[in-house]
Amino acid sequence: MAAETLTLAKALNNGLRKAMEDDPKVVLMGEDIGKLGGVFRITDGLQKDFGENRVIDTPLAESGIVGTAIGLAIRGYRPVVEIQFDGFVYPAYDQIVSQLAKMHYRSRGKLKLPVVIRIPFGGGIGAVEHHSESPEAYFAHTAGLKVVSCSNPADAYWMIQEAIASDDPIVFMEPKRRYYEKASVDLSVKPGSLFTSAVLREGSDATIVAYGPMVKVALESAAAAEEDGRSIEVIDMRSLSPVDYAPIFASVRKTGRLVVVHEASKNLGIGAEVSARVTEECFYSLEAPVQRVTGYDIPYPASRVEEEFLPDLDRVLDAVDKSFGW
Amino acid sequence: MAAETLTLAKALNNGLRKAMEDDPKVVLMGEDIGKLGGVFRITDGLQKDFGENRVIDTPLAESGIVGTAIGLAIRGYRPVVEIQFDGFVYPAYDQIVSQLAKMHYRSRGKLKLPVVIRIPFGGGIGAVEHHSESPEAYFAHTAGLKVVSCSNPADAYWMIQEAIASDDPIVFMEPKRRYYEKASVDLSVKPGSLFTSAVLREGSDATIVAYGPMVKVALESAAAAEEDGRSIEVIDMRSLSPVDYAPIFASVRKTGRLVVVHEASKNLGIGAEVSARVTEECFYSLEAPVQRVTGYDIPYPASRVEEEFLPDLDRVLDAVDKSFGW
Amino acid sequence: MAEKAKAKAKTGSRSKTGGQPEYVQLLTPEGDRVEHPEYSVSFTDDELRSLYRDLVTVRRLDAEATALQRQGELGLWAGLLGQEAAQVGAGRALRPQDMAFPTYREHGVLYTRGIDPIMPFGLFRGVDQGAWDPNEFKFNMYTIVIGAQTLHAAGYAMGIQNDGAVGDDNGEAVIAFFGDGASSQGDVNESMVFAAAYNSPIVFFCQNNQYAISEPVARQTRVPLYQRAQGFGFPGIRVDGNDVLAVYAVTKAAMDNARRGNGPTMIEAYTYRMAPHTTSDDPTRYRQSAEVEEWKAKDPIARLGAYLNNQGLADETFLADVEKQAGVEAVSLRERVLSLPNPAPESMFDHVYAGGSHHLDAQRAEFVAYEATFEGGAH
Amino acid sequence: MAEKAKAKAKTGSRSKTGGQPEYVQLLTPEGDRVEHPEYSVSFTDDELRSLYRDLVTVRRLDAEATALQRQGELGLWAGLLGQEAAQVGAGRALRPQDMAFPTYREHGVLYTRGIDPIMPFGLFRGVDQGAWDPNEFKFNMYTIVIGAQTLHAAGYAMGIQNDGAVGDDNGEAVIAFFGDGASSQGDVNESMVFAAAYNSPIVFFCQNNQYAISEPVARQTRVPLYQRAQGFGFPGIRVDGNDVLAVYAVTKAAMDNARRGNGPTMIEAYTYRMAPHTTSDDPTRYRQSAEVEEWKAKDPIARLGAYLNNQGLADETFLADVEKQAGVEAVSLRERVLSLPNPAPESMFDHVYAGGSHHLDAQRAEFVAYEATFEGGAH
Ligand SMILES: Cc1ncc(C[n+]2csc(CCOP(=O)(O)OP(=O)(O)O)c2C)c(N)n1
Ligand SMILES: Cc1ncc(C[n+]2csc(CCOP(=O)(O)OP(=O)(O)O)c2C)c(N)n1
Ligand SMILES: [Mg+2]
Ligand SMILES: [Mg+2]
Repeated sequence: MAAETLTLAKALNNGLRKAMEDDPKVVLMGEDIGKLGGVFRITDGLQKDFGENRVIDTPLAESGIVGTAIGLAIRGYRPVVEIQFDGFVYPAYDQIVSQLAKMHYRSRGKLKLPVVIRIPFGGGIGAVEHHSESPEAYFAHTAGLKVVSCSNPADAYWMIQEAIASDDPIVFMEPKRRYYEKASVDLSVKPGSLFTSAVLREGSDATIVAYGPMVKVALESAAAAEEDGRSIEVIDMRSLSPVDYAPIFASVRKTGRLVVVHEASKNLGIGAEVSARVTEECFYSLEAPVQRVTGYDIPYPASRVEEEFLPDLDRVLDAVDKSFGW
Repeated sequence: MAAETLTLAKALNNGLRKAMEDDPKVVLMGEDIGKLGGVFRITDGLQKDFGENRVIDTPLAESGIVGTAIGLAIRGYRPVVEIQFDGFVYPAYDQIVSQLAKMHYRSRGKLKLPVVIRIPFGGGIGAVEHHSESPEAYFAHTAGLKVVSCSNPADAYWMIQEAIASDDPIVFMEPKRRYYEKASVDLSVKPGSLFTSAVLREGSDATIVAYGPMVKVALESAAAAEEDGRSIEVIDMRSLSPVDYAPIFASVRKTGRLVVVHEASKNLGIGAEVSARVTEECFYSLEAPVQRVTGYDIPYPASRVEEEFLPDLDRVLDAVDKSFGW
Repeated sequence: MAEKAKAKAKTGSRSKTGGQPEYVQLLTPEGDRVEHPEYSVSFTDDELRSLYRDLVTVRRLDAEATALQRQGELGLWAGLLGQEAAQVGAGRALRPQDMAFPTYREHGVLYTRGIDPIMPFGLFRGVDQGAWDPNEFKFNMYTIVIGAQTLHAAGYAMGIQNDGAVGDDNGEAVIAFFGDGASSQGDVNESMVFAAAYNSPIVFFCQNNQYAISEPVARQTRVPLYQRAQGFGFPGIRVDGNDVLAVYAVTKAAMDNARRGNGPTMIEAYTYRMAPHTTSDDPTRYRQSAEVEEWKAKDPIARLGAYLNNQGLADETFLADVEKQAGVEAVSLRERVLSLPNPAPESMFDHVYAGGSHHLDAQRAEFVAYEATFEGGAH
Repeated sequence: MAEKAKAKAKTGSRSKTGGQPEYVQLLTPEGDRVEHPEYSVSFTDDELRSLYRDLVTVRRLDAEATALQRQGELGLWAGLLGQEAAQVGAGRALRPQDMAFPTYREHGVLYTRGIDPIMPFGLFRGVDQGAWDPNEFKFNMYTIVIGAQTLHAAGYAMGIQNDGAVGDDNGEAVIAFFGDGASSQGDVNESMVFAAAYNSPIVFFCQNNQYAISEPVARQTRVPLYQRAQGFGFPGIRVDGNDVLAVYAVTKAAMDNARRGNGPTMIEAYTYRMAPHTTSDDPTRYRQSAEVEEWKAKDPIARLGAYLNNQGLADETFLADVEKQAGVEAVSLRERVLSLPNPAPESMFDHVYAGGSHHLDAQRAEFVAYEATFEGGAH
């Protein structure tokens, strides 16, 4: 199969289709994922092709969706749950952090819980409250869960397949503001390893680490910095728990400077852990403390000010400057 | 009133009583808090004295408890909710992080939500699953909430009163393994400022920061280190969000070494943020990276191994050694 | 055993519509008044006319909002087309001391409470998040997380009881709005548990508009929703949600019942969402236009109009005036929406905490300093 | 309107106890067999005797567990004293292919499934968290978070349907256990929503033991709990939970109904928790001993004993043997509990992830290295 130009949304759709074809135990569950194809159309056409037993429109109850997905997993299924928007995952919180995350452990490995929780996350789409949140740290702090996020169509295609193939519960964070951005996707590609970070751009003067929607901002910042004569390395974390730190440590040992970027609030966001870990491991390599460019420690604001809330090229470059100015 | 020797549990009970006497709008809500006085007897005797309208035994539904507490707050009450154990707060997660935390913001300050969520937290009591967890980081990461934890009877007495007097929603973490430890409490003391950390022991060689149940371990470690000729400063954070960093920065600038201790998992635990912040602010003062002594990144284990999971004197001293050995 | 589950017709109701279970109806789709053994209304002619005016106006304002969204002036709009009678009927049945907890769609209820219809536009335009004082208007902020507000309503109702403000005709009561989809949420069911346990003064008002976005109500329940209440130990009743008279009568009775101390009631207003779920929705993906047409024949405004006409209560002048006034309100609304000021960027740091936070103060200062580095303040 | 909420007696049930709403009963507290128009049992004498043996044994094992806790050998024990008939009746009504989702108290159900009664002791001793394979035993792990397991049960039941393993007498079905307190949880209500929406093969088995720790059932509901089901559109039925014959009959009928494809049923087993909530509880704070005495007269074992005696089915030898065998099982259980090995400290890092985690591997290695710094490995 040749490479195709696909949106991230369509790449996910293709990945889901492939996973369903490969394994009849894969079922999709969620609100409006059937005829409507989900509010973002990620499951478009799948109910038509796989039937109502495999693409299950559920009652409007998130705890119920995740809880019944757990039951289906006990029965031998591999449920892929769609949470309609980031801000609607909280009613399912107990089922995710106390049940799903812990049942493999509780059973001393006798029970596997191959459940994927897909969450369109992040802001920048002009939405109303609860539609632009970044809850990933809540899940990354939870032992027993793995948390990943794709940043581009090519990764989206294989990462969703790998997540479904995983025997562990995975929270799969989808950068909704990038859903309709396009790139070339090789549909014949063999899935890579899900829990690896990727160096997307090499550089020698400073490192930017990002994930999901902010990877694009990181790349743009690096390109802009180049014009100022600064060579920036950009790393896409992809896996937020566990984090593949080896490329990050290697990069920081080389550049001596690190900027972490995410939309979630700064306080106890992913950047806090990255900062702590990198400082623990690369103490003598750091020329400046790790800089964090993040959402502020406020509830996601009204959309007319979200551009000021969200990290952008200017704020990232400002942090790079800060690092150099230390 | 002279000082009395009270358990932390009884100090909380006294603090609640005082708050109820001072303000008729204060109501307590929770499971089994009436006749039983709560499973830890924190509300012992209060229903008898204040009646069933002010000490409200609720149906067994945590989302319901917090959700109706919000409604009572809108009506002008100051509800104090008891969550029976840490592991049972998750069904209320949406009501806490999406409703309670955000309603003041959403209303542009027109609505106040003076709700206190009391959570007995942490392990070390030989309990079964879900009874020994440390969920504080989930709440501290949530803008709109404030999170505090008391470590001793004297603080417990005034901190619970201040929390109730606060016009913001407060998650009040109670160190359940210390409930029955005693100390002298001055019941006539004027409440202090809730969002301040406290230097409990001065020292010059290294700093240990802890909160809740681990403060005792920190103090014991400092005492033991003194025998090795090391002078350790111990700081009780008390407020986990917002954190009063001034004394911590001052201490680190003096000692150059910091160890943070908590029971919660390391990954994205409170220690991650403390480490990141301290490194940002005290970069050139640090002789070694901030050391974190925490629970491991696993679900809280079976009680027969919990002693190995929980930070103790040996592990704290080991971290102090590591810091000195850097 | 299966027959035990069979839906039982509610005693006392008489009208039947298209094979649907029975509901309380006082005005047929054709505009004929019918009697009901339990529920009645006694409106003056002026009151009937003002009901009609409300229905037309809320529809007109809703259309204006949709137009504003299409023109890029709103980020989103959740329309009420088809649900005017349910909302106006319920809203008009409230007394000034009653407290309402809406979803994101109760623009009609809001209007009948005498609240400036611009109030929710901040939320949909994205200049704020629906920033009003629930106590000032006796109308809670819109709630987007499905079902969450029903617990707030139940708690508020507990507060009324604690205040002793219940027990006679001047008692206070609460009305909690939610949709058919919301009935599946744990929170909604828990709110019924609490309301029943404390016998609180609350009415659960479910607008069954047949859909939760794309999902038909059959995905949520296999029996009529009003029967849910029975399982919690309080009465449930279904009303023709496109009949403003019936909705008014049933809601008023339930609210009065609550304020007198007789506890909760659930009302299912059986209606239809004529428009998309929101302006982001594409209903052609999940429903047939024939269905929409069928419901057009039950239009809530047309039927009251027909009745007024039959009764000689609405002449050309009146109808023209209603249209005109609604248009004037719509134009005024539009103008005021367009001039809603954008929030100052640094205001996003306001009101996170009532008691402030030194942490956030510092973050805000940093933000302000950063913003100042850009020439002219913008970037 | 208030009378609409009034509890209606379930059609078909005949027995009445102490002013309580009616329930299905086949054996009176005095041990007399009564007939029921809808439910019956046809046990052989041996089967009746083995039911009795189960009741006595699970009570004896429960007492042993309580003793072990008092002696410091268990961290906690949640006893079933008084609920033996509800659990043995339900458990014996299951077929091998059926799947059970217990709370933390279903030791009797577990026993009747033929599972070694030691299985849950790891959890209560603190050496593990109830580490068994639900599919191996067709018995899910104990669940402590109230109500959570009912959703797992509903999902498992959806899986049965998807597998096409439903529709005739060999179909599979699920039974979900929960308590009266649990009925208030959102999860339990959502599980009923899902079960009804998909018409899944599931039986909701609520042991109403009158208390959720200290809270009487009136704090959760003002109508009999079995009526909850009706609101979701499937049948609910109350059974005398201290009558093992009735519980068996009602459960078997409901499970068969489910396995044949006729959807969910809710059963409320009306019983009493004779012992404290758990060994940590002090029931003298919230209930009168007179109440406990009253329920002693309805003891589930005594009544079957009386019946067997009346019928000449249980002579001294049999009764002595039952006691003796139960004692032997108890002693064996005790010995095996005492020799449950403590977990190796580093085993706490096992099984966090099926697919492993380099992060955790590193943390484990650090832990092992740290432990090794202590002489003799202990500290
Ligand atoms: C907890 C939660 N889950 C999902 C959503 C997304 N969502 C918004 S409206 C809606 C459908 C609601 O249907 P219904 O309750 O019938 O109300 P209606 O919109 O028809 O008035 C959904 C699923 C949400 N807002 N909150
Ligand atoms: C979500 C949650 N909240 C609170 C608890 C604490 N708790 C354990 S058992 C119990 C009472 C349960 O009552 P019921 O459902 O009637 O079951 P029973 O114990 O009587 O068998 C409570 C409140 C819990 N385990 N889970
Ligand atoms: Mg609807
Ligand atoms: Mg109970």
